[in-house]
Amino acid sequence: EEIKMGISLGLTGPLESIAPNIQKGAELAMKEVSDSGKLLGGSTVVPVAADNTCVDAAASVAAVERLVTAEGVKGIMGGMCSGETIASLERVGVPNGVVMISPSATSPALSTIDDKGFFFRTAPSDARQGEVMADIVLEKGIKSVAITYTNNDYGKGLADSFAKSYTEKGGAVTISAAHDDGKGDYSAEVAALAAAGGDALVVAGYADQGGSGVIQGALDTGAFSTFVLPDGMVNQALVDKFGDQLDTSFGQNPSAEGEGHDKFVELAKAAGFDATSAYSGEAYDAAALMLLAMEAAKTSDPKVYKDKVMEVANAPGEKIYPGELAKGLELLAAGQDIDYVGATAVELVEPGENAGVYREVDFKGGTLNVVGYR
Amino acid sequence: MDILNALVALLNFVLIPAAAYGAQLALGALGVTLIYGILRFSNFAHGDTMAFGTALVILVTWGLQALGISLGPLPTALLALPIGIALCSGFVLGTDRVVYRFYRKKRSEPIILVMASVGVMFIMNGLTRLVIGVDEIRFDDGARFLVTVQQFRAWSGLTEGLALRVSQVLTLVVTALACWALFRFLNHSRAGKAMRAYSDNEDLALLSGIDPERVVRLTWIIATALAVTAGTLYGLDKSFKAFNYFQILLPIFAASIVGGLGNPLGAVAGGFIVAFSEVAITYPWKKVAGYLGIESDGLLQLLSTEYKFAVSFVILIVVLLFRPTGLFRGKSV
Amino acid sequence: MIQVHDLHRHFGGFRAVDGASLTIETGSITGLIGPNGAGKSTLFNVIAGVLPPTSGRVIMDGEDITGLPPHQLFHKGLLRTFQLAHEFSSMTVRENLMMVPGAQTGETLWNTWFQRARIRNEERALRQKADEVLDFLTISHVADEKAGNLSGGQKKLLELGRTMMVDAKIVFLDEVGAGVNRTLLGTIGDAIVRLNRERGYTFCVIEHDMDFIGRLCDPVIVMAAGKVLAEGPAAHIMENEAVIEAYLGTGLKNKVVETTTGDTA
Amino acid sequence: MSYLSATDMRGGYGKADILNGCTLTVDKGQIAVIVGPNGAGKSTAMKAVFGMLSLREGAVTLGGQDITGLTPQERVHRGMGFVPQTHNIFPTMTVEENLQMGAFIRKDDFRDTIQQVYDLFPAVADKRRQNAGELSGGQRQQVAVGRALMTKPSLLMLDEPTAGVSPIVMDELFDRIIEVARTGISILMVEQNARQALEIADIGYVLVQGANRYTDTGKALMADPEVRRTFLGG
Amino acid sequence: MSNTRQAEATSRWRALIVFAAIAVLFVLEGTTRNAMFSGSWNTALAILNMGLISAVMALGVNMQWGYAGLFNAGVVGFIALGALGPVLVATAPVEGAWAAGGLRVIAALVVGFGTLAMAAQVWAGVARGWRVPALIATLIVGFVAYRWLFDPAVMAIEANNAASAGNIGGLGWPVLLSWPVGAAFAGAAAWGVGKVALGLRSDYLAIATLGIGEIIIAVLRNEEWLARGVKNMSGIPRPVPYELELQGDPAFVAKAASFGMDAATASGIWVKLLYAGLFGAVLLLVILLAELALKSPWGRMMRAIRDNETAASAMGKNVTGRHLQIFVIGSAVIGLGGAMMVTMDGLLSPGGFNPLRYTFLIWVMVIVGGSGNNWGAVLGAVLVWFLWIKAEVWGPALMHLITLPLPEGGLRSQLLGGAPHMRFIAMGLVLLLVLRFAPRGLVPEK
Ligand SMILES: Nc1ncnc2c1ncn2[C@@H]1O[C@H](COP(=O)(O)OP(=O)(O)OP(=O)(O)O)[C@@H](O)[C@H]1O
Ligand SMILES: Nc1ncnc2c1ncn2[C@@H]1O[C@H](COP(=O)(O)OP(=O)(O)OP(=O)(O)O)[C@@H](O)[C@H]1O
Ligand SMILES: [Mg+2]
Ligand SMILES: [Mg+2]
Repeated sequence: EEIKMGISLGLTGPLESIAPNIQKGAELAMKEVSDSGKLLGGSTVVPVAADNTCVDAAASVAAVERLVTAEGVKGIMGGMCSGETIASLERVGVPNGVVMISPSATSPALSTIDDKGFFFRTAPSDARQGEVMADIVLEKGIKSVAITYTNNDYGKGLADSFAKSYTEKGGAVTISAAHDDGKGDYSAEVAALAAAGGDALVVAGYADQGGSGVIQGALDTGAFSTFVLPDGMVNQALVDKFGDQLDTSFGQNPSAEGEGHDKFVELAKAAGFDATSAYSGEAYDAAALMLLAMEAAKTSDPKVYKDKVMEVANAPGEKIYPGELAKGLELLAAGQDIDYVGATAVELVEPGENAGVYREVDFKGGTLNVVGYR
Repeated sequence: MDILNALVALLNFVLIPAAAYGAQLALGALGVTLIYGILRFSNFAHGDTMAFGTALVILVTWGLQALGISLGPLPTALLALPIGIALCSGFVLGTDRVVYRFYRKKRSEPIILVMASVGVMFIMNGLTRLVIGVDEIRFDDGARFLVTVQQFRAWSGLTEGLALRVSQVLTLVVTALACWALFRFLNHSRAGKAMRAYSDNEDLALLSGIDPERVVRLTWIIATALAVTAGTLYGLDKSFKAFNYFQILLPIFAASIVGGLGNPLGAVAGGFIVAFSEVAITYPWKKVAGYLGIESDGLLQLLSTEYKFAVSFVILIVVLLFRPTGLFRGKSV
Repeated sequence: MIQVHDLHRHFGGFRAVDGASLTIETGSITGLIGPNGAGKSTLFNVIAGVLPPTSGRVIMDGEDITGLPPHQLFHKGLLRTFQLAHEFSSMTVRENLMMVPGAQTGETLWNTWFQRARIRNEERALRQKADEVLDFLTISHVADEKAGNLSGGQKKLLELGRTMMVDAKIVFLDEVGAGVNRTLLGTIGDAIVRLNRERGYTFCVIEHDMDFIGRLCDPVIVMAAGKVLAEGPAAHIMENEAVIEAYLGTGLKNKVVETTTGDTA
Repeated sequence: MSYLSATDMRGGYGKADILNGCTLTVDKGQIAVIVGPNGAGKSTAMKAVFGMLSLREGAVTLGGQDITGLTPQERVHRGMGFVPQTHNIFPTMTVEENLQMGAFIRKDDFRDTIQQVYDLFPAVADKRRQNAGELSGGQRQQVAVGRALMTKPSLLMLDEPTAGVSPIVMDELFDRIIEVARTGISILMVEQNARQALEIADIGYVLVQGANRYTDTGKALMADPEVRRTFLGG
Repeated sequence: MSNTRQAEATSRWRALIVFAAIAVLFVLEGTTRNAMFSGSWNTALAILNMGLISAVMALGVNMQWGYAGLFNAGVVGFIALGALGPVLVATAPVEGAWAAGGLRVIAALVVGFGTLAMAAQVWAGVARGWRVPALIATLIVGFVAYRWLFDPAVMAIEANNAASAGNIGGLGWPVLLSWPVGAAFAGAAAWGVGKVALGLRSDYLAIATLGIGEIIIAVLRNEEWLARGVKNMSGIPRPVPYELELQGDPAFVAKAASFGMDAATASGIWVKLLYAGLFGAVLLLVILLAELALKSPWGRMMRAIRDNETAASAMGKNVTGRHLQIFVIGSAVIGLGGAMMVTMDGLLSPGGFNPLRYTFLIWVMVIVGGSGNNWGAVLGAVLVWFLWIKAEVWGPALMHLITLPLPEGGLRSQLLGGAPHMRFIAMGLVLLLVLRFAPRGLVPEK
C-alpha cells in the first residue's frame, strides 16, 4: 500500500523561515519508516505538503481540504499556528475523520476543543514551560525581569504563564511588551524594555524572527546583557548569530533526557538540515507517532489508529528514540508495547498533548551547553 | 538630578535609533514618492524591489568577499551596491517593458497600474525567495560600531551608555545626500524638469519634444537605485529577511503620504515622523524621569508598544486632518 | 439680489480679490469684465461657496450667505458655470443634464428600492427636458456621447445647458462664450435675454467678447487688480478712459466700431 | 507645393469618422485660419495634422516631405509647434519652467526668447515664479501661447489661442502673430473670434462636419454674407 | 488620445462568458484530478464558499470605490469589526464575566465616546482663543474618567478563567442574527471614521483608512477582554448542522449511499452546499439592492460625484453627505462579509488579519472584476479567490515543469526546495495575465 501523509505548514507567510525545517523533520521520519519496509508489511509512505500560510484560516482550510478529500491522506502533520489549526481541524480534520498532530500549535483552546480524538500535539504546553522557566530564573538569583513576547497565542500564552508563576514565587516583572514578527525595526520595543529595566530580559519569541531582532537591539544599546530564552529561541542559529554575546544568558527547551535529541541532531545532519531549528524535532515525532500508531492498529485508517496514538507514545514499553522507528515497528508488529520518546521526550497527557521534559541550557563560551533536565 | 544621563538615555534609545529608522523609511519613501509623482501610481512592488535588489547586493557581496575584496571598516556591501542597482534596474526596466508600458499606452487609470504592481510584487516576492531563500541573512562586515556602550561609558563616566553603529551613520549620511541630490535633479536639471513636465501633462510634454519613454526609464532607474540603497542600508542595520520588506512597505507609504506625495522633502519628513512617533510615543519615561529626580512607580508610558503602529497612524491622520495633502503640499489626483 | 461687501480673497500674499464691493440688482443682466487676472473668477468662486473668503460678506436677498457650501447655494437658487468646463466626463451628455435637478425622488436610497414607479415617471420628464435643452444648444446629436469626448466648445455649451435644467434665481456665467461659435453665442444671448424677461432670472456674466457684453448687459462692472474699477451702462463703460487703457485697448475700439457698423448694415 | 499640406484627411476617434476629407494647406509665412461651428472637427483636424490621431486616409506633407507616418515627437523636431485647445500648460510647474519646457528641444541660448514672451505678456511676467496652475484662465492661455513661441517653430499651430483673453491682449496677440508670420513662419490657427482672426488671415477655411465648406482669403470670407451669418455671428 | 473609451457593446455577453468560464473552472476542480485540479467537490465547494464571502466584501469595496471613488484601504479593519458580531452575539456567555465588570466596561465606553462627542462640540462651539485649551481639558478629564472606569473592569474580566476565557463573552443568540449586527458594528465605525477622514482625497484617504484599519486590528489583537485578542476565539456556533451529526444520522447515510457517496464526503458536501445557499442568498440580496440603487438617479448622482466633486456640489449635490452615506453602507457590507467569514471559520483569529490578504486582495478582486460594476466585483472575487487558493498547487507544479529539463543536482534541488514560493509567482503571473487581457476588468463598468 502507498500511504499518503499530509504536511500542513505555513510555507509562505510570517513563519516561512521556520517551516522548511519542520517539513524536513516530518519527512525524515516518513522516509525512515518507508525505507524500513516494515510498516504494515511493506507499505511506503509518501509525504504531501500543503501551504497553509499560517495566518489565513480560509486558505488553510482549503489546503487541508485538498490534502484530505483530493489527495486522500491518512494523517496530517500540522497545522502550524493555532488559529489556522483550529479552523482546519474543525472544518476538515474532524468531519472527515483524519488524524492531525501539530508540532507547534500551543494555544490552550486546542486542549478543550471537541476533537473527537483526532487531534494531538507534540508541542509542549505553554503553561508548563512558564513554570519551569520561572523556577530556573529564580534559581539564578534573578529577581526582576522584563518580558518581551511575540504577539501571537504562543508568545502571549507563554509570557502570561511565566509572569504569573514568576510573580507568585516572588519575582518582579518590570514590563511585558509584545513585539511583532516580520517587522525589522524594534527600536520602540527595546527602548521601552530598557526604560523599564530589570536584571534580565525574557524573550518569548522565535530565534529567526522578532526575538533575535529584540536581542540584537538590546545588545547594541547595552540595555540588557542577560537573556532568558524559551523553546522558540534555543537553537544553533541564535548561537551562530550572537556567539559569546550570550555568555550570561540561559534558557530551556523540551527535549528528551539523554540520547533522543542528540540522535535526532545527528540524523538531521546526515539529511542536511538544522535539527535545532524550532519545532523540527516535534515534527519528526508527530510524523513518527502517526506511523507507529498505524502499525499498532494494523491499519492506516485514521478512524482506527487514532486510538493507538496515546498508547505508542507512553509507557509501558520499550523506549524508542529517533532513528529507531524500524525497531518500533518490529516490536509493534510482534504485538509488543513501545514507549515512543523521540526527539522531544514525547509523553502525551490527556487530551493528547505533550507533557514535556525540559532541558536547561546556557550559552557559556559562545556555545549551546546542556546543563540539566527538569 | 542628572540631566546628562537622562539625555544620553534618550539619545541612545530614542533619538539615534528613531533617526536611523526614519532615514531608512525616508529613503524608501523617496522612491515611492518619485514613482507616484512621475508615473502617477502607488507602486506596491517597491518593498519587494528593495528586497530583490538587496538580495542581489548580498550575492555580489558574497562574491567580493570570496575574492577577498573589502572596504576596510565599511561594509563590503557598499562596493556591491552599484552592481546590485544596475542588475535590479535591468530587471525593473524589464517589468516596465512587459507590464506597465501596456497600461501607460492605453492610458489606464492609476488604480489599474497599482493592481499591476501588485502582480509584479507577487512575482518579485517569489523570485527573491528563490534567489536567496527565506532565512535571515547578515551581510555586514567591517566595523559594526563607531562608539560602543562600553567605550562611551569609559570615556564619559556616565551610568548610561551610548552606542552609535556604522550602519546608522551611513544611513543618515546617504539619506541626506540622496534627498539633496534628488531635489537638485528634479528642480534644476533639464532631465529632472522633463520628468516633472511629463508628470504634469503627458500630451503637452510630448508636444514639447520630450521623449516620454526616456523619462519613464529614468524614473525607474532612479527609483530603483533609491530602493536598493534603502534596502541594503536597512539590511545592514537590522538583517536581511525577505518577508520583512513587504512589511516595511506600509510605513513607507505612510511616510510618503504624510509628507505630501510627489515631494522629496515630504518623503524625508514623513519618514522621520513615522519613526519618531513609533519610538517616542511608546517610550516609558520612568527612567528619564528618575534621572531628573522624579521617582515613579508606574512606567510613565503613554501607550504600550503593541500600539506603536497604531499610534504612528493616529499621528498621520491628525497631520492629514490639518494638512489634507501632507505636510509639504503633495499631489493629489 | 446679491450684495458683496468689501470682499477679500488672498492667496498667500497675493490679493486676488482686494476689497471688492458690488451689487447685482434683481432682474438685471450684469456684466463683469476686466483684464486677465483681475479676480473675476475668484470673486465668482467666493460668492458660489467654492472658495472661502479671507474677509468680507456676501448677502443674497438680505440673507448672509458667506461661506455656505455650494450645494446649499444651489438649493437657494444660485447657479453657476465654470470657466474651465467641469463636465462629468464619464457620463453621457444627457446624463450630465439629467443629474442637475435637485430633490429627485430617486436620489434617496430608500426610494430607489420602493418607489420605482414614481422614479420612472420623473425620469421620463427629466429626459424630455434634457433633450429640449440639447436641441436648443445644437448638440442633440452627441446626447449619448461621453461628455469627456466633447469638443471644447461643446463642453462650454453643456456647462450652460446645466443651468437651464432648473428654475434658478440667479445664474453666474463665467465666460460661457470663450470657444463658442459666434453665431451660436448670438442665440445663447437671445436665450439669456428671454430667461431674464420671461422667467425673471438674474444673470451675472463674465465675458471678454465686448459685442456680447454690449448687447446684453446693463449695468457692466469693471474689475481690475481685485477691485471694482468702474460701473455703469455698457456704452458708458466702453468710453471710459481707464477701462480702455486697462482692458479694451485702443486697437479694439476701432474694430468694435467697424463691426457694429457692419452689423447694422 | 505649400509648406504644409494636409490633404483629404479622414479619420476619427475609433467609431465614426470625424474628419471627412478635410484639406488644409499653408504656405511659408502665411497665416491660415480655421473657423466653424462647435464640434465641426477643427481641433480634430489640428490633432491629425500633428499626428496625434491616426488617419484612415489622407496625407500630410511638410516642406515637401511626407510626414504622415511620423509621431508627434518627430514632428516637433521637424519644426512644428502646437498649442492645444485645453490642457495646454504644465500646472505644477512655474510659468518660467513652462516656457523653458517650450524650448526643450532647443540647444541654443533661449533667454532672449523668454524675455520676448514676457514683453508680449506683461501680466504673465509678473507671475514667472508662480505655478501655472494657479493662474487665471486668460493668463494660462497666454502662458500656453508663450510656450509654443519658445520653440521657434517653422510651423506654429494654435487652437483657439485667444479664448478667454482680454481684448487688449487679443490685439497684442494678433499683432504678434502677424509679426511672427512675417519672419517666414507659417501659422495655422483655429479661432472663434473669427472676424478679428480672418482679418489677418491670408487664407481662411470654414470647416463643417469634418469637411471644408468654404475656402478663400480671409477678406473674401468676411465679405460673404452667407458665411458671416452662419459662422461668424452676423 | 482619449482616456474615456466607449464601453464595449458586448459587455452583457462578456459577463456571461466570464461567468461560464469560472463555472467551468469550478466543475473541473470538482471532477478532474490532475496536476492542476484536485477533482474533489469538497475542495471546489470550500473555495466557492469563501469566494462568495469575498464577493460580499468586494461588493462593499466596489460601492465605495466604484460608485463614489472613495479609496478605503482599511478593509481589513471593517472585516474585523464585522467579525466581532458573531463573537459578541452568538457565542455562549462566559460565566462570571459580566459580573466581573461588564457594566463597568460599558460605562467606560459610554464615557469614552461621550468625551469624543463633547470634544467635537467644544471644537465647534467655543470661541477661537479658548478652543484648544478647552478641547485639551475636555479630553484629559474624559480620558482619566474613562481609564478609571475601564482599567479595573478589564483586569477583572481578563482574570476570569484566563486560560480558556478571559473575555466578556457573547449573548448566546442565533448566529444568523449576528450578521446584521456585525454589519452594524462596521457601519457605525465607518460613520465615525467618515466624519473625521472623508475630507481627505484619494491616496490620502487611503493611508488614513489604512491606519484606521491597523488601529482596529491592534485593538482586536490586544484587548483580550473583548475577544481574547491574539489567543483567538474559537467555538463560534454554526447556522448549519455539523458533519459528524449528519454522519451519525442513518437517514443521511442512506441517502448518501444512494448517490454512491460515503457519509464523510457527502456530509462535507451537504454542509458546504448549505453554506453556499446562505451566502449566495445574502450576496444576491445585496446585489439586488445595489443594482436597483445604481440604476436610479441615486447611482447617476454618485457617478457625477465621483467624476467631478466641484461640479457636483455646484449642481446642488451634498458631496460630503453622500460620501459619508456610501462609506457607511459600503463598510457595513464589508462587515457583513466579515461576520459571514468567522461564522464559516468558526473562529476569530485577529493575528491573521493582515492587510495583504484582507485589504489588498479584496481590492485586486474589485479591480480585476471591473470596478463600478457589481457583477464584475462578484466574478472578480470568486475568480481571484480561486486563483489564490489554486496557486498553492499551481506554483509548485509550475516549478516542477520548469526544472524538468534540468539535470539532477544542486540547482535543481535548490529550485525545488523553493517551490512553495512559486505560489506567489503563479499568483502574480495569473493576475498580470488577467489584467492584460481585461485591462479594465473582466466586466467593465458601462
Ligand atoms: N490658487 C491660486 N493661488 C495663487 N494665485 C491664484 C490662485 N488662483 C488665482 N490666483 C491669482 O488670482 C488672480 C485672479 O485670478 P482670476 O482667475 O480670478 O482672474 P480672472 O479675472 O477670472 O481672469 P481671466 O479673465 O483670465 O479668467 C490671478 O492673478 C491668479 O494668478
Ligand atoms: N476624444 C474623443 N473621443 C470621441 N469623440 C471625440 C473626441 N474628441 C472629440 N470628439 C468628437 O469629435 C467631434 C469634433 O470635435 P473637435 O474637438 O474636433 O471639434 P471642434 O471643431 O474643435 O469644436 P470646438 O470649436 O467646440 O472646439 C465632436 O463631435 C466631438 O464630440
Ligand atoms: Mg476667469
Ligand atoms: Mg476645438
